[in-house]
Amino acid sequence: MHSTTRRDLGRFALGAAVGGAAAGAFPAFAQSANPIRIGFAMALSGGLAGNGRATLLAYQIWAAEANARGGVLGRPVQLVFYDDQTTPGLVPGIYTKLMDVDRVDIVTSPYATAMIAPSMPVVMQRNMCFVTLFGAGVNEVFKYDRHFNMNITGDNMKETYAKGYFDVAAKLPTPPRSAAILAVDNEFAQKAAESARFHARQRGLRVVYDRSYPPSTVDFTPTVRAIQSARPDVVFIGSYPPDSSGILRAASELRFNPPMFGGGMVGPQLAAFQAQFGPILNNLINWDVYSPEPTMNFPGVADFQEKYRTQAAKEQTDLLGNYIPPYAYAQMQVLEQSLARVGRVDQAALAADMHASEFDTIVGKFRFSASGEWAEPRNLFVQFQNVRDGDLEKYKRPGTKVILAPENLKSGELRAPYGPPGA
Amino acid sequence: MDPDLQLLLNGVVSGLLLGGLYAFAASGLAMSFGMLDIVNIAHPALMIAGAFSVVVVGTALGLDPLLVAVLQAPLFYVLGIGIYSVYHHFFERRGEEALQGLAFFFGIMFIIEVGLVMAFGPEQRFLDPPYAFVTLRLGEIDVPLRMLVPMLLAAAVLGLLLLWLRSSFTGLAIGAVAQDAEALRLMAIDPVRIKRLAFGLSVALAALAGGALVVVQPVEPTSGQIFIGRVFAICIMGGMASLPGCIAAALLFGVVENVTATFAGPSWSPAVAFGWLLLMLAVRPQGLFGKAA
Amino acid sequence: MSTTAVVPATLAPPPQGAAAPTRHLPFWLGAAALGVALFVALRLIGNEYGYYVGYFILQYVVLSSAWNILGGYAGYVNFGAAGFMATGAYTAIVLRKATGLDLLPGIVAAAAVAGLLGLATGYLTLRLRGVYFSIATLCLAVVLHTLVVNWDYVGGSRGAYIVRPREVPPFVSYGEYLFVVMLALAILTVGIARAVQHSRIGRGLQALRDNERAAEAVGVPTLRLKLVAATLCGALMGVAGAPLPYYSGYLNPEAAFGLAYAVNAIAMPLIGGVGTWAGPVIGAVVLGGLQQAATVTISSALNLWIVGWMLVIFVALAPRGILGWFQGRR
Amino acid sequence: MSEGTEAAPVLLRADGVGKRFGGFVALQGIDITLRAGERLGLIGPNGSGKSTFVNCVSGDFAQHDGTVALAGQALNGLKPHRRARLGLARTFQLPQPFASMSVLENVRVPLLFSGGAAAATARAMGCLEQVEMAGKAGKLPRELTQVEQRRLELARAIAMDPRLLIADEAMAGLSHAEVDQILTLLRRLNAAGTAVIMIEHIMRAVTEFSERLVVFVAGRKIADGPPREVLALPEVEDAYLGRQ
Repeated sequence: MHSTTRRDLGRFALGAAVGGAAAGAFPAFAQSANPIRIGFAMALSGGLAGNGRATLLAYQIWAAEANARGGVLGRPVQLVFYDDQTTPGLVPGIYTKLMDVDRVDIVTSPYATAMIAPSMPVVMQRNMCFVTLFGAGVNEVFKYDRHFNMNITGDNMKETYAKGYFDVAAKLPTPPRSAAILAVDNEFAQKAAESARFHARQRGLRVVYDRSYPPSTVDFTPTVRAIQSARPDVVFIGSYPPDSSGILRAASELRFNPPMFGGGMVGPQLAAFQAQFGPILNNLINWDVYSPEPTMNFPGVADFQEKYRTQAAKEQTDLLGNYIPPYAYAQMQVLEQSLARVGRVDQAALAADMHASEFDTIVGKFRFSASGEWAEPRNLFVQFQNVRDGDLEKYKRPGTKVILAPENLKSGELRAPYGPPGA
Repeated sequence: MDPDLQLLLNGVVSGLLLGGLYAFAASGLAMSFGMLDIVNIAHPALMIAGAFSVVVVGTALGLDPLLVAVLQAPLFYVLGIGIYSVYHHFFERRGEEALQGLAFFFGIMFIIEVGLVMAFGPEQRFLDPPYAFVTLRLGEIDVPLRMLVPMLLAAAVLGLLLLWLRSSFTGLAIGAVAQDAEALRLMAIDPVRIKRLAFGLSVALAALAGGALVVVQPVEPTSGQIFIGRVFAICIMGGMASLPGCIAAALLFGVVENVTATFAGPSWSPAVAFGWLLLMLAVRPQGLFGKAA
Repeated sequence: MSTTAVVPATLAPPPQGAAAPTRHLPFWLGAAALGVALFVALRLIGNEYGYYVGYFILQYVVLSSAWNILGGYAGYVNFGAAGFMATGAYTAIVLRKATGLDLLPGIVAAAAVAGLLGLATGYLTLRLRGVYFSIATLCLAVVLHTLVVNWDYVGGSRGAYIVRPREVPPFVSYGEYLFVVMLALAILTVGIARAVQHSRIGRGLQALRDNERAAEAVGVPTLRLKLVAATLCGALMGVAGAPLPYYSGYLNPEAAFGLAYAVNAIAMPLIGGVGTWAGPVIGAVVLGGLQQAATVTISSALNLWIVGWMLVIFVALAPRGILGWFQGRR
Repeated sequence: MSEGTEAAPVLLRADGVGKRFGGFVALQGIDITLRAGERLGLIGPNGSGKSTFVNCVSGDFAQHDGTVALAGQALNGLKPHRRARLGLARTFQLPQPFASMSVLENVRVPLLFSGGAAAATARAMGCLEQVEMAGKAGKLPRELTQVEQRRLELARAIAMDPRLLIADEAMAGLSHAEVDQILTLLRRLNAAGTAVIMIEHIMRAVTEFSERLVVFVAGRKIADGPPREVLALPEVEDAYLGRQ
């Protein structure tokens, strides 16, 4: 045992010294002439690994397709990536390595704000064009003009994020008069709650409960009961997966059936969650980014999801791929389309092109704003309908996650109150 | 009923139920840490390992999680004996338990956590028995079976344990080993054997608590981190070597946490609970129920 | 590259004889020369990545040396390294937001605040058995985390951004600047740890680690020594954390209170060898280098798994750490 | 030596010292006066409160009833290390060396903290020579025999240049010859001016050594006087020697 450790140790030290040897995805291409190397850190372990692994799978599907088409700009595509372990402290080092040692042609972001932010200073230092995935307002501080974010939240999260939810609330049979807001202590949920607060106030709803909770909360019963006793008409919750399940459980146990329940919960978008909760999800109205409704059947998305689903089980990622994966794929399409237009790897020209052009991807057509966010935000609010069990097949078809907002993608009608039918 | 009173009452009841889970989780620690003086910080991680094993086995065989937890407890008992043997061989015997022994358990904790991530991925796992979705309603008070059933198991296990500790020869010897290992030697009992047995039991308790946790909520490989501070806090508040003290402290802890969450908002409940512990360490280190030194 | 460069150099100072008088000047000169050599080497290599790897490892040199003052010398295990480090990091952020003062004053303030925190924690719990102190530090990290999360001024759970300058004049890049700052801090910390070890304080801490009651009985003011050690330990951990927000440009409570810091602060001294100043340095270089290497080679959770196994195997089979191999049995 | 003690000033004065653990009274109303340079034997059955008394005097118990003063200075509330520096040294029933330090280092510790850290090594060697341990200076405590560990304890106490040494069963478990060796060391120390309180079960040693004997039974002092007179008292024989 002992000697093994020492030998390993030597090997790793050697690994560090050689350094340049990349943990690349496609060793086959590593040999071929002058590939376009796309580098990124991704959460393959740690708290964000669920979405991180799904993202990586989407990238790999894109890279395989691109290479089958003969590559980008006639060069094969190679992904160079490292696991950031969901540890922000590792991110600056990884990006310096990508740019200075591996000398990748393009860098893209790790998954989500907390990991993107520490990569920004390093990327800015080298003036690289940077397409990020699901950041939340990172560029508000850095104001980097070569930053582009693949996220439907757009520029002004405060005013746009929860708008759809409250638009739907306005259509309740009895107009709502009060709202409750509960959000986990993290940046995305807090921004969501801020938006909910803004819209509640704007529409003259009385906010009867407004609190945060720490991610380590074990029992949500007292919290949900406190909300229940405040008798709100509309409940807006910003939560993350482990807590989302605790909150839904508590609400179901306490038979809490307000006219509208949901908001910005992260978790109900994911397959494992849908399998576990089954009918408890009925009539939940929740923020989402994609639903296989006819209104969102963009060209290519069905093909992509089919490919994704055949590989998902093997890769231990989300089985359905309804959340991040289409956007991760589209993120790569953005790069591909921009590279095709510019015709060479030129960071300044790429950034200029991204500012100027419209992109047509498997998640639809969009443009970037001056700050690099989606110019037109597209926060979906979907309602779970007709859920009888935890079987996942129905989530591949229309009619289960019905889109209520925005108006142009609407695919069904609001059902109220929250809770299982007949409760 | 006055709505505030109703909230308070429900907060207390749900706090007691939560406290029951804490008591289950902390009782094993009260044995290892309190009675045997083994600072097993891997205890919550072992509990999560037990929980994962319950999920895997229970899903594969279609069995109730609590049943699986009880059935697999002997395996964890054996695991505990193994861990103690290593600990004793390398640390206790050498008199290096303070620093190196602590680091050993720290490493074990880490190995279990990361091992679970590698084996099962970082996502949460669940195994819901049918009763997990049923709630009893007693007047104005809600009692979800999801919380109640594991607590009944906890009460049964802890009751038996307490009875055994107080009446059987070996149980009394475990109580004595904390006080005076020399006395045991005079009674011709090998303290190491007693400690090995007691540590095995503490790990089995951890795994049983893990089974209870599966019913209460989905588990992730890192779920143990939520419990580590709490179980140690409870152990200290309970006066270390006292199982009844530990149970009482756990119930109190659950109530304080949930009543704080109800009235002051959930974001303050950990700070209130742990601030309480810090204060306690400062003014009454022998614990709420411990005897004055 | 830097990883391989550092190892032999840190082993260079000869182990001190039991009662030989301590010579400080050669150490400081040697450390300064090593620092300059590292800097020049990295400048010649001219690769920004070297600075980041260097920073990563050096922050752990500071953190584990600080931990060792109380944990290694006195035997009081601090589980709250991340809490102290975060205190330093957030002090730097507050100072920046409130007064616009930059990194260097931030480091001084971080040392002061984290030192006071160490003193306060020590005052509350160091009268008790060591394990109470350990658990108090565990809880302290939770309480601090909650406070930061609820404190809007530093961004609460949303985190705080620090937009750092692209470069600081004499240095080629901000990465190099941060590296040099951390290098200086590491030399300073190791020097302090070494001075403490060879001083009367160090000897008193060792005595109370061996036997607290006997130490008191022969006139060692144990509580005061522990408080000095806890203050110093807290202050230096704060110092390790102060540059963190500048390093990543953004800091949220999750990152600042990361488990990796708490784990490494304990694992590195234990693997290197507790109780001497060189142990944590060796542990930090080996384990930090290993982790950085694993990040870009194995690149999976396996990386952390190895740390856990190394810790367990080392404490079991080599209780005196790597340093123990070189010193032989004494 | 007894001729000097009559005139010698009071060194230790214990007034009404008592200690309770919860409801259990371990020690009650102890008055003891000790003059500089005196040799006092403290005897009593197991659990009679001897060690409790030592711990009250040494400061290991922060709180107790009554007052303790050393050379006129009140000790109550002072931590053990403060009392140590005032000249109060003790040894332990079980030797308590600093396990990770060499014998020499063990003896250097008190010197480092008693003001004069200068030349601590040379002075520590001096102390070791006094207990005939100079040859073992580089050893670790675990490499010593039991009597050597006892000597080390004494050397560490001597290093503090004490006015009063409390030897708490410093000869337990030693052979006849070894007991004599330790007694010689204690006499030598006493001759140099250090008062000694000897707590001992080995009656031969304690009667041979002491000028005065104090007897504790069940937490109370029942006798105090010259050894021969004290041992002749019926209540002492009764309680201590266990006449049926």
